[in-house]
Parts: sequence; C-alpha cells; structure tokens
Amino acid sequence: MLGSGLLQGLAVTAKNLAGSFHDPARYVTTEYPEQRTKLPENYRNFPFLVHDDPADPNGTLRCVACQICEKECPPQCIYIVMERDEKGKALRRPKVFDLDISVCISCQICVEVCPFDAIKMDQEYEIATRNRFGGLLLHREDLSKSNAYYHQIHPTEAAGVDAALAEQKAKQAAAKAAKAAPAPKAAATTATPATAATAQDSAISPAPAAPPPASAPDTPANPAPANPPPDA
Amino acid sequence: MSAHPANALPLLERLPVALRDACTSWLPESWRWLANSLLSIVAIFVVFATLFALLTLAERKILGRVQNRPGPNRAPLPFLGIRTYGLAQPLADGIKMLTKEDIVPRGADRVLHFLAPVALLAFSILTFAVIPYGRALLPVELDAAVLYFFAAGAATELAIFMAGWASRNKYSLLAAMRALAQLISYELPLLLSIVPVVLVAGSLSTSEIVEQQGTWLFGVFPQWHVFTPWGFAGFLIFFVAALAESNRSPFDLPEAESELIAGHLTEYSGFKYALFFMAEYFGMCALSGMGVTLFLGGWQAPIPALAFIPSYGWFAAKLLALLFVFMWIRATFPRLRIDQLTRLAWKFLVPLALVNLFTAAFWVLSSGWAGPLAFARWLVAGTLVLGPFLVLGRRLSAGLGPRTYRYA
Amino acid sequence: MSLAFLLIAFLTVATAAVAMALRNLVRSALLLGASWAGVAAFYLWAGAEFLAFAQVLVYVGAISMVVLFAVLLTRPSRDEGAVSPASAGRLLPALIAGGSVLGVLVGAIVGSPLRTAAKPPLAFTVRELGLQLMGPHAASLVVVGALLTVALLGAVVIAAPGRPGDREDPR
Amino acid sequence: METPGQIRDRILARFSGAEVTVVTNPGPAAQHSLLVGAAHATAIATFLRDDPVLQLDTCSNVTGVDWPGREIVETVRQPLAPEEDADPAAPPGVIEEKIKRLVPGSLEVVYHLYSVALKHGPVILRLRTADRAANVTLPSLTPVWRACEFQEREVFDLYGVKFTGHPDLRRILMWDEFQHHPMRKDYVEPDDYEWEPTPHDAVLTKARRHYPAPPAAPEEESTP
Amino acid sequence: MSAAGELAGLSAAPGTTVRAVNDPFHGDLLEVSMGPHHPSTHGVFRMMVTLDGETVVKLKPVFGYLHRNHEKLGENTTYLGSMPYTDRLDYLNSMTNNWAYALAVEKLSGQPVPERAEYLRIILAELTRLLNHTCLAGFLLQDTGCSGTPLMYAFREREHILDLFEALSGSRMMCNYQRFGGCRVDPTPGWLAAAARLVDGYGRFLDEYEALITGNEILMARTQGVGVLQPDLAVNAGATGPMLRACGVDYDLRKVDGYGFYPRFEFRVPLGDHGDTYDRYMIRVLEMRESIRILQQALRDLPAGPIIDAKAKNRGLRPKAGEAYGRIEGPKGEIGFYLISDGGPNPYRYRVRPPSFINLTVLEDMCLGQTVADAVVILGSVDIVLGEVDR
Repeated sequence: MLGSGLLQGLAVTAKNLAGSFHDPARYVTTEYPEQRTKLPENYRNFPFLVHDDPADPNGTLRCVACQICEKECPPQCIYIVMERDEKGKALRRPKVFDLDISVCISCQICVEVCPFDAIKMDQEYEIATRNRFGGLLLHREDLSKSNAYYHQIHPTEAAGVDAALAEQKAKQAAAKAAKAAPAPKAAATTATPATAATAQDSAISPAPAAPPPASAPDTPANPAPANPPPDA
Repeated sequence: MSAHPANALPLLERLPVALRDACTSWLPESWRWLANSLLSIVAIFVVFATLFALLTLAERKILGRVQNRPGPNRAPLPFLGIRTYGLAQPLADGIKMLTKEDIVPRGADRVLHFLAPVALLAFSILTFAVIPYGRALLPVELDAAVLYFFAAGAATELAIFMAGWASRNKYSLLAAMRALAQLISYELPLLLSIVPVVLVAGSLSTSEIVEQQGTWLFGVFPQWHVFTPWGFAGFLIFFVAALAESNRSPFDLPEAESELIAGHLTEYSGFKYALFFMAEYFGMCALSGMGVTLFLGGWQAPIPALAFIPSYGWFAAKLLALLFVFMWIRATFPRLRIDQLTRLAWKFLVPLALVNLFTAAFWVLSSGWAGPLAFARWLVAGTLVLGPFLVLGRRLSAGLGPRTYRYA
Repeated sequence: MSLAFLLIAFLTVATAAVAMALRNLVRSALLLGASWAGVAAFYLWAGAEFLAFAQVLVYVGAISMVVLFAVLLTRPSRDEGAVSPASAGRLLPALIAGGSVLGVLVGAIVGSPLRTAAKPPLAFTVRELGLQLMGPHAASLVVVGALLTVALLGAVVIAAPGRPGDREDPR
Repeated sequence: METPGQIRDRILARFSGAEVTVVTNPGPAAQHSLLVGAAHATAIATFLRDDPVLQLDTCSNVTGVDWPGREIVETVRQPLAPEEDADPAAPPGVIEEKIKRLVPGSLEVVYHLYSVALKHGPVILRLRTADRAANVTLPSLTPVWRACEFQEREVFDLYGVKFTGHPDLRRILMWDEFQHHPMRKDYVEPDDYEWEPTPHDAVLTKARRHYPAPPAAPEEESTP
Repeated sequence: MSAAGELAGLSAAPGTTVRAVNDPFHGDLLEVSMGPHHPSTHGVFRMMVTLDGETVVKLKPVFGYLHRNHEKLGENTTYLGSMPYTDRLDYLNSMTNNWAYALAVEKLSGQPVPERAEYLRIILAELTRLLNHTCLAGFLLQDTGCSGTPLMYAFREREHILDLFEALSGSRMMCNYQRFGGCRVDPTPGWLAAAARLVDGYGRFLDEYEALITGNEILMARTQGVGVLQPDLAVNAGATGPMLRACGVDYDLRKVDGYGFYPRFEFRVPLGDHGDTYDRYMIRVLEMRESIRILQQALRDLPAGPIIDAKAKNRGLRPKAGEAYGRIEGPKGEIGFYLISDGGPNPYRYRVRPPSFINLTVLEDMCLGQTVADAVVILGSVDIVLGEVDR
C-alpha cells in the first residue's frame, strides 16, 4: 500500500516524541553548565607533573628532566631544561618544564614512555584562556600537582603506580642493605650488586644515549614570550 | 445567524459576542457595523500573531522532542532573567529579526522588493475573514465564502513571483519559478478536493457547511465529513495539497533547496524575512482552519454530551491538532525532488480528486438508502475511493519498493 | 454615481493606463493584474460576490501568472531593440484603428437596453446562481466547458516536445 | 598465486624486449616486487589485468617514492701484483680500496595490484624514472586501471612525476599555482615560521634565526 | 530563459559562485561551484558542477582544502609518534585507522600479536563499523532533506559507543589505542559487560531505525535508481567497501585476506544487485547486523591472557630495512598503510591508502545525467571524510 512506509516513519517519530518525556533513553541532553556527565576513569585531557610532597611542589617532582618525553612527543610541545648547580653538575630536576597545551594533542605517549611515572594525564577540561600566547603555555608550577590529586582522578592507575614505586624502593633498599652488609666480603662480590644497583640506577634514570652535552650554546634558549613578536 | 437564540447558550459560549456588543453598544446604529468588524479584525490579528509566535516555538520544541532533545529553553525573560522553558524564545527571535540589518541588493527593483512580503502577508491575512471560529464567531458572513478563501490564497503566488523577480538574482528567479510551478500544480487538487464538500453541503458558505456537520449518528458518532469515504479521501488530498501550498516539509523545495538555491528568500533579511515566515505560518493556520471547517466539523463538538465546552474551544483544539500533524510530518519525512513533486500532483492527486467527485455524487444520490442498503452504500463508496488509490499508487511507485539482498 | 463607484473606476482605468505606459514589462504585467482586481471590485460594488471572487481567483490568481510567465520566457533579447518610437507616418492608421474600435464599443453600450438599476438587486444566493446555470443556461455552460477543454488540449499538443518543427531536444 | 619470479618469466616470455627484474623485499613481510621498464609498462599492465591466471583487475594503491642520489662508499679488494721476490706459495697480498660511487637518484612509483575476481594479490609493480630532475616522465596506467587516476595525480602533485597518457593530469591536493613538490626528500619548507612557545631542537634553530636572542635573558641551558 | 542568463552582477547564495556559460545551441550551461563552504558536502569539499537546466553535465571534484601532508609528517616522526596522527585520518573511525597502521608495522617488523589483543581489535573495529554506518544513514537522510531526525537518532547511538571508547582508551574519537604487537589498555569486566549490553540493544535500535527509513516511499523515490554504478567500472576504478559490494561484487577483506581472527567468526557479506544509492544504504544496514553477530561471538569467547606481546617494542622501534603493505576492511573500504623502512627510527616512506579518496574517482560517472538534488545524495552515499580524502 503506498503510504505504509510513511505511516511507519510517523509511528517511530511519535514513539520518540512520547518517549522523550518519560524514557531516559530517549532524552539524552545533559544541559552542560548546570548538569555534568560523570567522566570515566580513563578519561585523559592534558598532562600534568606528579609531585610527592605537597609542601614543596617543585622540589619533590618525580620528573628527573631526562627529556625522553620531549623527544617522543609527536607534536613536540614539551620543553625541558635540567637544573644545574653553580658547578654545572646536573641536579636531575627540571629547572624549566614548559608544556604548550595549544599544540598538545593529548595522545598520552609522554605518559607511556616516561620511565619515572612523573607525567600523567589530567581530567581538567575547562582551561580556556583569553591570552593566546602565554595563557596556553603551562610552566612547571602550573603543571605540578600532588600525588593525592592523581589518586583522586585515576584511582586504580594511581594505586598501581604507587605499588610499583614502593616495590622498586624496597628492592633498592634491599640492594643497598645487601651492599652495606657484605662490605667486608671480597671486593668482587660488591661489583655484582654495584653493577646491579647501577643497572637499577640506569633503569631509574636511563640517561639519553648521548651524555648531556657539557657546553650549552650561550644564547638563552627560550625567547621571552612576554611580548608576542609581531607576525611576519 | 445561527438558529439557536443567543441567550439560550451557556455563558462561555456567548462570552466573545457579549464582549463585543458591550464595547460597541454606545455607538449609533450605523457606526456599529464598522466598529464590530474593526474589533474582529483586531481580535483575529492578536490571536493569530501570538499563535504564530507560539507556533515557531512549538515547532522547534516538537522537532527537539522528536529528536530526543529539549528544544529551546534558555531564552530568559528580558529584564527578569528567569528562564521560562523557552516561552521567551519567540520574543528573542522577534527582537533579533527586528534588529537585523535589512539589506536590499543594489540591482533590486526596490518597489517590488518591498511590496512582495507585504502583499504575501496581506493576502494570507485576508483568508482569515471567512473561517467560522465559533458558533457566532464568523467575521464575515459571505455566501461564497469558500471561493473567497481560495481567491485570496491564489493571489499569494503573485507575491512570491514578485519576491523572486525583484531580488534581481538569477537564483531567486529560478527558485520563484519552481515555487510557482509547485503552487499552481497543487492548487488544482486543493480546489478539487473541496468541491465534494460543497456538493454535499449544497452551499459555499462556511457557516452552513459547519451546520451540516452538526448532527450525530445514534447520538454518539459525529457526522463530520471526514467520517465518510469521500470525505476521508477528500481530507487526505486536501491535507497533502495544503502541505504543498504552504511549502511545508516533504514539499519545502523552494526555500530549503540545500542543493543549489536558497530560494526566493535569498535577498531578504531582517524584518522582511520575518514577514515571509509570518505569512507562511498564517497560510498554514488558514489552510488548517479551512480544513477543520470543511472536513472536521468546524466548531462542532464530537459528542453532544461535551457540548458545554464552548465551540471556539473545539475549533482551537482541532486547529492545534492539525498544526501538530504539520510539524510531526516536518520532523519525519525527507524532501521530494521537483519532478517527483509535480508528478505526484498531476498524475496522482488530481485524478483521485476527480474520482472523489463521483463518489461524493454517488453518496448524495444514495442518501436515501436505509438498512442493508446503507451498508452497500458504504461498500460502493469505499471501493470507489480505494480502487483508484491502489491502482494509481502502484503506477506511481512503479519500479520502487523494498528489495531483498543476497549474501556471498 | 456613488463615490465608491467613481473611486473604483478611477483606480481601474489608472492602473490600466500606467500598465500600458511603463517600459518595465514585469511591472506593467503586475499593474494589469491590479486593474483586473479593480474589475473584481466593480462586481463587489454591484453585489455579485460570487462573480468578484471568481474574477480574483481566475484573473489575478491564474491569468496574470500566465502573462508573467509569457513575459519572462519571451522577453525580446537586447539586439531586437525597443519598439521604435511613435512616428508621424504611423499616426493615421493608429487613429483609424482606434476610432473604429471606440465606435463599435460606444454603439454597443448605447444600443443595449441597460436599465440603470436604482437599487442593488435582491440578495442573490449562490444556490440560485447554480440553479440558473444548470437550468436555462445549461447549454451555454456545456459549450463554454467544451471550448475550454479543447483550448487546453490544443495548448498541450502545441507545447508537446517531439513535434517535427521544433529544435531537437539537446539531451 | 604465482611468485614474482614466475610472473617475471611469463612476462619475459611474452614481451621479448621488456626488462623486468624482481626486487626482493628483505623485510619479514616478504612482499617482493617487479621492477618494470617504462617502455613496455602499459602493455605489461594490460597483460597482467587480462591474463586468465592472474586477472589483476584492480589497482589498490599507487605510491610515489623518492630515492635521492646517494654516495656509496664501496670497499673493493684488488689482488696486489706479486712482487718478484715473494715466494710463490704465499697468497698474493690484497689491498682494500674505498672508492666513492654516486648512485643516481630516481623517482619511483609503486603499484599494488590485486585480483577481485580470483581474490589474490598483491602483485607489486615498480616504475622508476631516469633521474630526478630532467626526464621524470612515466607512462600512466590510468587507461588500464581507472583507480590510478586520482592517485597518479597525487604522485604528480607531491613528487613531480609526469604521467604520459593520463586523462586529466593536474595538481590534486596543492593549489594549482604551487611550484614545488613537497614530498621530495630535498623539499625545503617555506620559511613562514610562526612563533612557538616551546621551541627545541630543529625548531629552536629556526626560532633563533627568526628572532635574534633578546638581551640578557636569564642564563639557561639548552640541549640540542 | 535567456533573459535570466544575462543578468549581470549576480549575487548568489552563500557557498555558490555562478558563471553563466552562454552556449547558443545549448541554452544556458550553468556552471556552479558547490562548496567548499556548503551545507551538505561533509566538510571542505568542492564540486565544480556544470548544469544544463536541472541535469548534471559535468562534475569535477576539487579537494585539498584540508591537506596537511600527513605522509610527510609520518616520515619526520617515529613509528610510535605516527600512531596518534592516524586517529586524525578518518576522524570518525580512529580504531580502524590505528589497527591498519599497527597491522602494517607488525608486518614490517614481524611482530606477533597475542590472541586477546586480536579479539579486542576485532571488537573495537566492529564497534567502529556500527558507528560509521549508523552515522552514514543519518547523513544520507540529512542530504535528502529530513530535518535532522534520523541523524539525531544515529548520533544518540553513536554517543553510547563513543562512551565505551572513552572509558577504554581515554578519548572519544582520538583513541590512539593500538600498539605494535597488541593493545594499550586491558578492558575491565565492567567495560565488557557494558559493551555486551550495548551490542544486544543495538538490534532493537536498528529495527526502529529501519522502520523510520527503509520503507519510506519518499526515500525510495529519492534514492532508488539514482547514481547507479556498474560492477566492472567499480572494480576497475578501485572502489572498495560497501560501495563495491552494493554493485554485487563479492570482495570483503575480512573474508579475502582473513587478517586478524576473522576466519574464526561466522558472518555473511551482503551484496546488492542494482548498485544505486538505495543499495549502498541498505548494504551498510545489513552489514551492521552482521557486525552485531560478530561482536556477540567475539565478546562471548574473548580469551584471557596478555593484551600486548611480551617482546613488543614500541618506543624506539627500528624495523629492519624492507617494506610492507598492510590493509584492513575499514567501514569506508580498504584502508591500507604502505611502509618502507631503512632501519632508522622514522619510516623512509609512510603511505596511506585512503578508501574515500579513491571511491570519489567514480563520483562523476554516477552523477552524470542525474539532477542537482541527486548529486548531493550520491555524494552522501559515497561516504567521504575529508580528513582521509585530503590527508
């Protein structure tokens, strides 16, 4: 019969119209500012740096400025400068850790490749700013958040990471104790744990293949972003 | 006027007429007629202007609800700032339309460009004069009311042509031509579908047609025209033609031409654009009003027991129901192509309407049949309606149909 | 001669005159439509509602559309140029033609026994009109109907594609 | 499905003058390909498509590859001429010599052919241009497989290989007035450097070229 | 209407520029450019259409507006670094793009994949197929003029699937989930239960969706017999996916190549007979029903075990010199990656075989002789995504 398909279509729209008043499955709008959908635990937006002790957020950063994430980041949006004391010895702490979230594609590869679980993905998505240059360039201070916050947004993952770190610390302590206890034994035996220790050290902070170059070009790397240069 | 003596009706029923008389009683007799008509004009315009505003909101709300979303509900009342579930949305649209800049293209024919929306709106409002809104609420008692209604409706094509031509834009002209082709080819089934009603009612006056439908079979079933075989077919043809006349969903080809042309409204902005939409909604209301009057028993109550509800209440309920179906169809169907649209009119609706004439004639001639013959009467009328529908339907959708698929 | 009658008469004749004088064909076509509406106003003034609405429906609604379509489809392209201005040589034949048509019209009006109706005729309902048409004037109604159908069929045949004379359809 | 070797033999048997060699793919995927000379390419392609055994009726993928000219350092062993007094029993001395040989670069177009009818594939054809500068023309296989039409236009657009016999050879992705061929290895990016707040490595050198270092910013280390 | 043709100073509708080509014999040949900013061209895509009255006489697609040289990027980033970029190719189906790339790299480096990862990949690929085909039906109806109702139903169901992806990979559309040698995150039992619930409910949604669309006479009138594609032209022009199967050619990579563990699953491949727009729509609906069957089987016997190979090496992957061409049956057709490695961390040549780009080759052949309104519907049925077309 000619009109039967049309009538079926009308019936479906009528069912949806009626359903939208009583059936939650047929009324899907959450009105954003007032209502918010619950984010799944794995949700990721932009990265943040984890620090262990909220008292000294910049001191106890887990990040050792090994620059693996800077190299592996596909859009190259991370910029790290390692902190050195006056004699030039590396303090294995990032002096500058800039992350440009206007370039970041939140692909969490930095989290994946970071051997120290120092960088994790945040769930904060209301970060719009008016300033195009400075506003979206997060410095170490803005990025650094406490481990407790990390537990709050990714509970299971954070628990797993803490367990791994604790177990690693225990292994290290055991190794140190083993190294201290058999001191009087022949030197040969110390070699093995030492190498084991150093192996662990290297595992902890595998310096990039090329040792950090001693000399650094004199000019400051990061032109002051204060006044955005005129567009060419 | 109507047969019932005025004061025998319940209070609510007499209210509007009583109000009007109260306002104009202090005038001398000769001026009273002028004042009454002015008052009814003001009443019509107020009622249908607010209905237009609410219809735009209702359309978006219904479309939203059909698509499982709330529809507009954020517009706050101007200074109070409280959100009113979207009721302030037409207010917001109105203000936006008024403040938008009204651009007239350089090459445009200024006079016609300005005249087109005004003429379109004027002709569509003219059609409200003959629709009986209630027992005594008929603005103008015309003997040839139905003919007047379609005469005013026919002039709207002139206005659309003016709009298309005046914009001096090739696309508006092409779109205007398409709109005219659609309107003219659907005016025929529209007129042909109401001829049976006039044939049965024996008069062109709308109030008489509604009176005719005032009786109830066995006291329960209303004898509206739509509950007769020819009436049902006539109503469907009328409804499809009305959809096309007011450029609504499956036929909203001219201005919703997303493929190529943005229609004859391309060169209009600001208030003129709003006028076009007001004219479209008025046209839709007028056509549904006439549909209710001719087929759905105008202001007659469906069951005598419910007659205490005032007649204009029934008219409003039926009108809103018909408008809801307009919007419901808009939310569901895709658009027809221009050649399919005209083929549907000339090769399907017009022949069916002509056949419907015969069924109505047969219906009138066989009105004397009683008892078993009444059943035979329904049977013959039914086959006269259904037969051509199936035959023409199969010819129209030749080559189209659900398909079965094989699997590798 | 009531004021309304004069007003309608003036409007109808004015729109017709302006329609004739304008260069822009589309505007003149629209004004022609307006003058037909004036004629409908005459019928209304005379109390024949059915005739007035029929006039509006048929003339303003349909025939003015046909005129507009014709104007658009056959607009003379630029090169043929506008009609050459009135020249003295063509004054004489114009006067003769105009005068003869005027004479015939005036003769017909004066000759016919028109009673200038003092009062508008009694309420003349559509039902009686119908009965009149179907009764005494049925024959003329059928003839007019046949004439219109034949005209329609003729138009369709002329316009139908595939006739030997016209240009081969490009597609 | 036949191995590339068998296909090569059948092609050579059929087209006497054609030069077809098998290019082995060292990787684990072991998808070896046939390097076909430009002269007989279209004829061979039509044969591959119409051959009842192969019926390679669709060309799934057309890829342009840029092999720039390379300098290969080869160690060549040349037997040392035996001195007079050397005893005949001792083996003649051999000296190794490193000679630099310049391998001329070429633009290569790789066609992956599949058979929809017989459901097998891929047979991989490689066509190489003479060099990368002057004559970069190759016969277009669009007349054989319509699938190559857009993809060959893309190779022309991004690599600059001119396909003879292509129905509509225009740029497809870049705008028509664009001069260069961006996918070539030696393509130099336009220097429209836009400010990047976190420049390091290559971007840092470009940043320094564009913005001369502001005076006396706090001394910071920067790693390459 | 020669009069209309000569109008000077034309101001056309937004998105269409008009050049009146006057050909004395032919009447007005109207050359119209539809796009790149156009309501119904699925992104920045332009069609230079030459019209004779209503019918299309010539149609030249123009693209490149979204071209960002994805392949050059691939050559300058590591193998792992390119994985998030493959999400941006066909941004509706990031899971299948990831899988195709991972498959190609695994072929290149000979990397085995554990069983559980293969099952997960099939589950996610079929979910993506459901998502893509539902959206296509919605967009097709949108082109024929429905005021968004089927599209909204499609997006309602799509959101459920995207919620699953978000709960698993962290992002709705940019999942970056596959790795060379397996997957990145192991789904929780809760996730698997939610997936099973969704798959069981999807059949009911499809019935309702078909009731609204498939029997609709207006849609049949607008799509049946419109944009017919001959099977041999389709094969020769490299069309793949539902577009090819709608012409009756039996070629589905899941059956032909048998990659992943598809041979273990029992499913059928629907074929059309007419090759017109209606068949292309119906084939996708029937494929959705088959995907539901695959999903039910895969979710039922998903094995335990590692989700990534023990020796899988993603960071600093340096596959031996060589080349590999891996392809899978994406929702839009055969999406393939051709990688040439010279032993370095970055691929020497990184080539994407984009199905919608190649399916567009036959757009002109399908549109010739049809009306303008149909050209938009035919483009809708080809199902293109500009991220993949322009790369």
